[in-house]
Amino acid sequence: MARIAVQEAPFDIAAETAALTEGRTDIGALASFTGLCRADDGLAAMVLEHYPAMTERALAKIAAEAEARWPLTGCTIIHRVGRLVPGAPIVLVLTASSHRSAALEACAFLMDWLKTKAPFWKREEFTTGHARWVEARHEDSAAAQRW
Amino acid sequence: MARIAVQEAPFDIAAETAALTEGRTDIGALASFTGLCRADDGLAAMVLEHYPAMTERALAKIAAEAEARWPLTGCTIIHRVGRLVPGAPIVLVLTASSHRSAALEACAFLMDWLKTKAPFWKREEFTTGHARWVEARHEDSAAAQRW
Amino acid sequence: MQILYFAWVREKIGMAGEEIARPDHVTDIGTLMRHLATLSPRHSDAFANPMTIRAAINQDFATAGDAVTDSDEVAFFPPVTGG
Amino acid sequence: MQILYFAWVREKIGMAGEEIARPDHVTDIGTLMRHLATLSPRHSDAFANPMTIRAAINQDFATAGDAVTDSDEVAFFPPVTGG
Repeated sequence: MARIAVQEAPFDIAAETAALTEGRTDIGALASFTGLCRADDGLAAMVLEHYPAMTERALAKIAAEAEARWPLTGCTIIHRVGRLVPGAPIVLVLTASSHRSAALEACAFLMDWLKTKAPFWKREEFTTGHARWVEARHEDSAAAQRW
Repeated sequence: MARIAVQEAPFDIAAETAALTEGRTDIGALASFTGLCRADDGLAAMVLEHYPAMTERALAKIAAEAEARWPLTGCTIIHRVGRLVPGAPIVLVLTASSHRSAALEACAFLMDWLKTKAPFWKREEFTTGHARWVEARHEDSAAAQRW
Repeated sequence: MQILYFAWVREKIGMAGEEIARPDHVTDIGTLMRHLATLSPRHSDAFANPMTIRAAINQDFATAGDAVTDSDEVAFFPPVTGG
Repeated sequence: MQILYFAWVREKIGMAGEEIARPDHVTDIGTLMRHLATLSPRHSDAFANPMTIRAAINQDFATAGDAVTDSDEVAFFPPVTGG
């Protein structure tokens, strides 16, 4: 059963990691991915909108798919929403397994599917005052389809 | 320039992550892998031997290879040696990049090469008193050769 | 039926959602989008290029042929960009 | 020349390393392994199956044909199992 959270607050990787591994001696591999807000091209902030009634459900489905494909002992997805400044963490994916290939592949899979199958939208605000909605990238669809 | 450490002491993932990202706003992706000691088949402890004069040099070469293949903004490899009990972390690999595929692929690559190209040897001690040297696995060679 | 809008679809239409009466000929996502496009100039602008819009029925992603009923919550939004 | 042993190679030989005088015919890793195997029954046992042993010259991995000289540090060990 995966841990899923959608929140404005930052997340604590150390605490999330401890929650997955505490008291267990059957975990040989722990993979993580953290997505951060970059200051590209004068970006002042990124605003993350989502579809509250759908978001956690969509993330849970993606996590369940990973758990069906790889022998995971645990899995965590935390996605922030709201206004995030450059350097701020946006998303955290953690996977635990007895073996490294399962943890690493499931972590990459979760990020690829999350990018294309979870209802989040990013709006970029620039230091110039200009703002724009981020467009979906073809590479992200291609990455999601390889699984 | 990668951070490389070979040590008996545990490592602090949060501090290592902070060291890679602190004060930067050009990092969009941070991937990590932690290898832990499992309590398989009555394992009491694992003793990690290494070739001190060679180890850090071998790890630095592996890290340099990753930095040549992917556009990383930073990379950390910490490998513990000595006696480790089930549940203890053994190895940490961290990769930072502006994009997620570079961070995730480099992290998987570093683990695959580290398993086959760094001078560490694991000896398993069992609760029965029996001990044995871990044998190299064919899957690890195959995984290292895919890159 | 309950309609929700997100991201630039929401901005173009100027509201986060609305309750609409479903005409009889509106039976799937495709016909619903064409109907919504007739409601106002802002709706018309938002739905001008249906290929750029994605949909969900009751919080599950849906495609143009998927059936809709009066009791459904239907959402329209651009392709997602989270992660 | 300086020879080092690790893991079960070290255990079988009963020491972590030794200084040896290199005979003239010992010019590469392969001939060095065959020479070391003659030094004692424990050496003979450790080097019984050269296919299971890996080597490094001056802290770089080496193969059977790689040349060795008097000033080299040569290490023998099983395939690595870290990570």
